[in-house]
Amino acid sequence: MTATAAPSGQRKSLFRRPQAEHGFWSWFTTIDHKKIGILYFVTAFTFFIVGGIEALIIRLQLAQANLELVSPGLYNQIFTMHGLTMIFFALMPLSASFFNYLLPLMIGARDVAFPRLNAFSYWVFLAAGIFLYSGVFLGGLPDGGWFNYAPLSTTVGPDPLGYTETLAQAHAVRMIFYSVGIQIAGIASLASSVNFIVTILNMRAPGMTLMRMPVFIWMALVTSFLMLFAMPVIGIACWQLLFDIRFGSNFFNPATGGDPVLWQHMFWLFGHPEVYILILPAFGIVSEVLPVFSRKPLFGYTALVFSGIAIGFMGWGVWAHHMFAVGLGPVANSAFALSTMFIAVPTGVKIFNWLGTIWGGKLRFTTPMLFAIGLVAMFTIGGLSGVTHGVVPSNYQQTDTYYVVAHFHYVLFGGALFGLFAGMYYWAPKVTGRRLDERLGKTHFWLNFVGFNVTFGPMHIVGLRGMPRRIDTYDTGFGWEIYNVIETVGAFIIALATLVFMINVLYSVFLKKGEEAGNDPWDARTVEWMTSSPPPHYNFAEVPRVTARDELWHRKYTPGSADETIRVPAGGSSDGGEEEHGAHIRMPDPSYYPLVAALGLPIMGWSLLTGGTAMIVMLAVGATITFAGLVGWTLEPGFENGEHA
Amino acid sequence: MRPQGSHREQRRLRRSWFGWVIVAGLSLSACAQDYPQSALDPAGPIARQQDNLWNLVFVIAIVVFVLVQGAIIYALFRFRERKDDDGQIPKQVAGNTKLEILWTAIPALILVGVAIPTVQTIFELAGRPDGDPLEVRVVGKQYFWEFEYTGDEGQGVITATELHIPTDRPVYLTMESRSAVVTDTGAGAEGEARNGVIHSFWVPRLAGKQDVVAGHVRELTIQADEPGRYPGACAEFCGLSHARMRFYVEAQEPAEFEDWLADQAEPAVADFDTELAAEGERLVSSDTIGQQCIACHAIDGYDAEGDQVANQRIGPNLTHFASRETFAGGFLALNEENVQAWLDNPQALKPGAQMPRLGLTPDQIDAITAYLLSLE
Amino acid sequence: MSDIEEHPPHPGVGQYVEIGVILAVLTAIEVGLFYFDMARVITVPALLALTLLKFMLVVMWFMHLRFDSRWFRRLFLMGLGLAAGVYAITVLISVTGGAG
Amino acid sequence: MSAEGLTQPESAEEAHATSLGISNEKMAMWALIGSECLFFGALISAYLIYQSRYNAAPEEALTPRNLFDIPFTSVSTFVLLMSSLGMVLALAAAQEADWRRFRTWTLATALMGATFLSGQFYEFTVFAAEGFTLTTSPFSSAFFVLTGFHGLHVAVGILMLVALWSRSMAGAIGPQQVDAVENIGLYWHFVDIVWILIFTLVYLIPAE
Ligand code: HEA
Ligand code: HEA
Ligand code: HEC
Ligand code: CUA
Ligand SMILES: [Cu+2]
Repeated sequence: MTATAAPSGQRKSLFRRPQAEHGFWSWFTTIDHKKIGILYFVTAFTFFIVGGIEALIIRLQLAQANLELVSPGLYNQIFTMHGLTMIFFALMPLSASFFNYLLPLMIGARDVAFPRLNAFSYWVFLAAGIFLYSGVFLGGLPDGGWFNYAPLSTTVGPDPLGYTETLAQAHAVRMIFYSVGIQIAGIASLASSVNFIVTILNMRAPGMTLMRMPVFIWMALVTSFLMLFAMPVIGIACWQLLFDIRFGSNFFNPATGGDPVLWQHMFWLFGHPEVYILILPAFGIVSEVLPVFSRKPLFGYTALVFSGIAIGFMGWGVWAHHMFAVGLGPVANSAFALSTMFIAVPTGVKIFNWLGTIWGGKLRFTTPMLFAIGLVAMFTIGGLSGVTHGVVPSNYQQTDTYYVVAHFHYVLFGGALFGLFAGMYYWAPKVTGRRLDERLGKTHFWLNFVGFNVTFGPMHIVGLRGMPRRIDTYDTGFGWEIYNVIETVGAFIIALATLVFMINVLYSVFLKKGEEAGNDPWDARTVEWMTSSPPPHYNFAEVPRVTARDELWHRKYTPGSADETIRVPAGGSSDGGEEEHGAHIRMPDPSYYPLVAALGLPIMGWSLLTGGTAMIVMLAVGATITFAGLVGWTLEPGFENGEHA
Repeated sequence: MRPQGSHREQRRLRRSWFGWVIVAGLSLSACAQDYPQSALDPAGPIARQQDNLWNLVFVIAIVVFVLVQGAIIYALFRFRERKDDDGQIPKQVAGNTKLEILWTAIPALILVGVAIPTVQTIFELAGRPDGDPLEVRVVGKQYFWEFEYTGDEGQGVITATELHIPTDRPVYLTMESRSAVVTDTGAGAEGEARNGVIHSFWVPRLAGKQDVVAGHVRELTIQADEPGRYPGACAEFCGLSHARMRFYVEAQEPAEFEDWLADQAEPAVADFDTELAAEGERLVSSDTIGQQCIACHAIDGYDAEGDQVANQRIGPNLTHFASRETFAGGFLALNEENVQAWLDNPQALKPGAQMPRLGLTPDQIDAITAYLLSLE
Repeated sequence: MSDIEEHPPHPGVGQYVEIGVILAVLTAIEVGLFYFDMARVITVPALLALTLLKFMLVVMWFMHLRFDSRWFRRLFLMGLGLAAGVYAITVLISVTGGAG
Repeated sequence: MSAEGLTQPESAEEAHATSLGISNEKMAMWALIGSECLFFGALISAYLIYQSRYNAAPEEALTPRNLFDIPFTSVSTFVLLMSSLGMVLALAAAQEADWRRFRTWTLATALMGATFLSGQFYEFTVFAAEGFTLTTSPFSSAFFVLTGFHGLHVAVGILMLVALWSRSMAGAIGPQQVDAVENIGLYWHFVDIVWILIFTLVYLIPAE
């Protein structure tokens, strides 16, 4: 699809080209990166709520010893789906929504390099989510944990003799939802990663050299590379899994000579880069927010950029730290212990440079700033527990306990999600034209901060005191009850906080009670604040010429006498006038085809649930739909002819 | 679950200054709690070695934590925009190479300090221990642990869920995993267990985890200083009853242990005090019900096909069933009521248990229970 | 902007055919090595070396990597290098069975 | 022609040159190829790990040695290699705007690809007849999935070549087509170099 370019000749596409730029239906055909970004956000946030509700059920079940709110079988599905949902359908697409919306704006471009591919990514991601959750109606959700170790996930299953209801039959079906669902999601990520890489490298505004790019863009670039290289790994692993469960191959089946450890290698080879895929966008956001509200440039820009790149590379050499207890032997364990520990160095560089950024500044404690500082503080805790995991002999005690659960929620929630919330408050004015309410925002932050620590703090202790993870219940007598009940209370505080956030969005944006933002509500530093809020379809009437890092700041302020910095008289920044200037700019037309092409994928997935002719027919139908979508797409010109105003 | 464990833990914690951090900051209940499965309370040299490293890295983590959080909090107060702000833009500092090199180098040095003992300990803990370890083969099955005392000393004793070991002597475990695999590719004879899912053997107070992976033989050494009952758990998610796959290590004085082992090596008793138990024995040795039990369970003296080694069966060895305190993965106390309920419907007690509901009549259940409870 | 670079023109038809012939010959040698009865310590490295050579020829000339932007080289080498590195380690750990 | 693709129909910024002066599509293709390295690397490493696990007694085992028909595979390898030559010749023709010659070579390339695929199909049926299928052993699983995915890539390549050919028949000739040929060519060569590796690692080296 990337290669067969549309002809320049005068031709119409096969069907009437969708033209709507507004209204309900426009969302289905849009290829505007901003609208796609909003689609990503809404969908991902919905999945976050779903994953959160699953978490609440987990917490209720574990609130006391020996509770039986849900059956073990259901519990296993819930925690598996909680992990999968949060990682693949909440956090990754939330980052994607930021990339989508902001990349072009922050590098001074009018859109991403491949707008239709972008829409395709979104629809494929949505299709993956729908496919995975369709298991609710079609035989059950995956129940092998998010890393789905073989042979529990393949030939053996949780109930090999099938004494508990019909679980043995359903097992293969659940695993089809896992393997195909993740693969479809992987296609979406792969497509966006290619798109973002090309956009960042190739679509920058004049003067926006690589070393002038905002750190957020750098982190988006590193993240995209990680996705580009990590997705095929999990893709192959999932294919092998699928062949094992559906077609009797022997990749991970020890009974026929396969090696279950290979699955673990493949999963974590993907899995560890994946966790940096989740955190680096948040690191990028923080690197934008802190300078603005400290009124200082980023401390050590170059170090921040290169430490991000270093983390990206080193992240490929640590995967076996998830497998220390598997028994890879002392040599492998030592090597991976070393690489794991030393990844703390570039991460520390980031933390310290952020400290350097706020040091000596004038800090304004707006909600985005609170969340950004929250990330720095909370991620450090999670990072430090990560380093303790790396101490292999001690890891033998920690692994698969709640201590690990504490670690990864500190980095995922206290790190990635805090960063994303900072970004939501920070860029909401740009996206919606209105600031989110500060009072509600601060309530959200503090509830979240407290609830988060109350939920996940005690997990450190209860884990070290012997509570394994992934247990649907536990007995009295281990001394775990008190911690668990506290954690459950904390989870509900987080839920309350999340509700406050949703109310805030409702109140400020939909009820239009939020303060009107104007172009540059925060006195910010980067070029996305030069255009109107929300930006016009074409982003910039006149693409900005970039002469410096923090371009906008330099347009607003110049060094004065001595150590002073003074404001440039008004007019220096390009304010207003976008609409009139830009009226002549024509953006590529909307298209049905990305949606059509995406539609075929889940149909092919569902076919695997059937067998024989039905399977072949469904496969063919799905493939035809996708193929038709792709053909229509390649034949369709970027612009409909004759209407080129 | 003796309280002495936690006292020792607290005493040990108080000895070190950072212990206060845990006691004050982390331990949220004031009264002496009971943590029999705590990894912070080692009861043998292996666990202690691991704990020593934890203490080292924990102190470092706390120090870094305090420094970073301290710096953040200081900066938040010191550099906040004040009410009476003069509107001046703060000094625009874009970096400081010296500082940046410093905070790259210092963490790296600290980590070298952690890495050296880490690697040392990894190699020390690997492999067969020196001296004359007791050898036990451990088999993880869905959802219980089976233990076979191998070698001359072990006399072929097989038991489940409760691992007896002598104190002050390393116990070298070789571990594998088996499940009841009934697919056309995986199965052996009916009732035979092979190539199971991954489990993880973990007795926190004696040693860290070792995963047990089908197709591989894994090894682990545990050792206890003092007699006691140390709870353990399967720590790798293994299916429906992963939460109910627990076990105990029963450390005994060496002499006591020898006695226990000798008892276990005897075949099951054949004379019963009660008529009911004798009736149970008839049922279990019968061709109808009995064949079923024996297909999955070994009871010395009643071998069905004869060629299956006991630990290749799906179910636990029942020869000395009644000598255990718990059964079915250690979460059921061994008493009449529980055994009866188990025989009636295993899944009701333990979802996913690989023992079928056999449709026994209440009378049969009573009899078999009486028999099983006589198997001391 | 220094980001934009100049690169030499792509090779022409003659050169393409030359490379094609070389590739064919190298393949013939490979197959010959297979039949030639020699110690594996010789044939295996020889086969690997020939394969690498063919690989490079196609990548450098047919895919123009030698003549094209360094960004293409970076993209490709990053993927190739990562793949070689991580999979070599995975294979090594797996075939030694973690016994080490 | 301007190979550096100053016009990208997909790109919103039609009038501007790209920041690096290289075409978006070509960069995307190279990124994809980088990604594919990890894709095939995973398959190849699974093969290397499992290549000697046959699930049978040594005398009866279906091994590389008694299965593979080296002369046959050598021929299809040769055909695929030559298709790469066909591809560059097609590109050269397109760059010289000789669209007739372009069509000839494109079709030839596609045909050589198809020959290779038929050879693979034939090989698979022979194997199946000998009782060597996906389920036989880890070796067989790894073999079929590796070569199967490679074959799938060849098939996709053929589809794209045929599309190029028929579009050109329909009169789509111009600088954009040259770009498309170049990018599809990159893909085609990549699939070829993967086979260069497979041929050695799978077919030639295991012989003992
Ligand atoms: C956002 C995602 C994210 C991030 C960023 C990290 C970051 C790190 N992780 Fe984490 N990790 C996960 C997500 C993440 N992790 C998840 C999801 C799992 C569990 C998966 C599962 O089992 O389900 C996991 C599990 C996991 C394990 C396996 C545990 C087990 O199951 O046994 C290990 C082991 O080494 C580990 C280590 C690390 C390390 C060393 C870092 C480092 O990158 C952290 C570096 C940061 C710092 C150290 C703090 C800042 C540094 C300084 C202030 C400098 C000074 C510091 C020192 C001198 C120490 N992680
Ligand atoms: C980004 C990732 C992410 C996030 C944000 C979270 C968020 C949370 N997680 Fe999650 N978690 C994982 C990733 C994440 N988790 C992963 C990867 C695993 C491992 C899975 C595995 O082992 O396979 C895991 C496992 C895991 C476990 C261990 C389960 C087990 O091992 O048995 C627990 C237990 O407490 C838990 C709890 C929570 C809680 C309480 C939250 C809370 O923070 C959630 C807060 C959110 C909400 C509460 C939503 C708000 C809801 C509302 C406002 C509802 C109102 C609205 C309507 C009614 C419409 N998580
Ligand atoms: C198909 C296999 C199968 C059959 C038949 C079977 N069992 Fe079991 N049995 C098991 C398994 C598996 C377990 C372990 C379950 C667990 O702990 O998860 C078990 C556990 C037990 C236990 C508890 C043992 C312990 O120490 O944990 C007893 C007692 C028992 N079975 C008795 C019987 C009797 C009596 C019969 C016949 C009347 C019987 N079983 C038939 C498979 C079987
Ligand atoms: Cu066995 Cu968990
Ligand atoms: Cu990791």
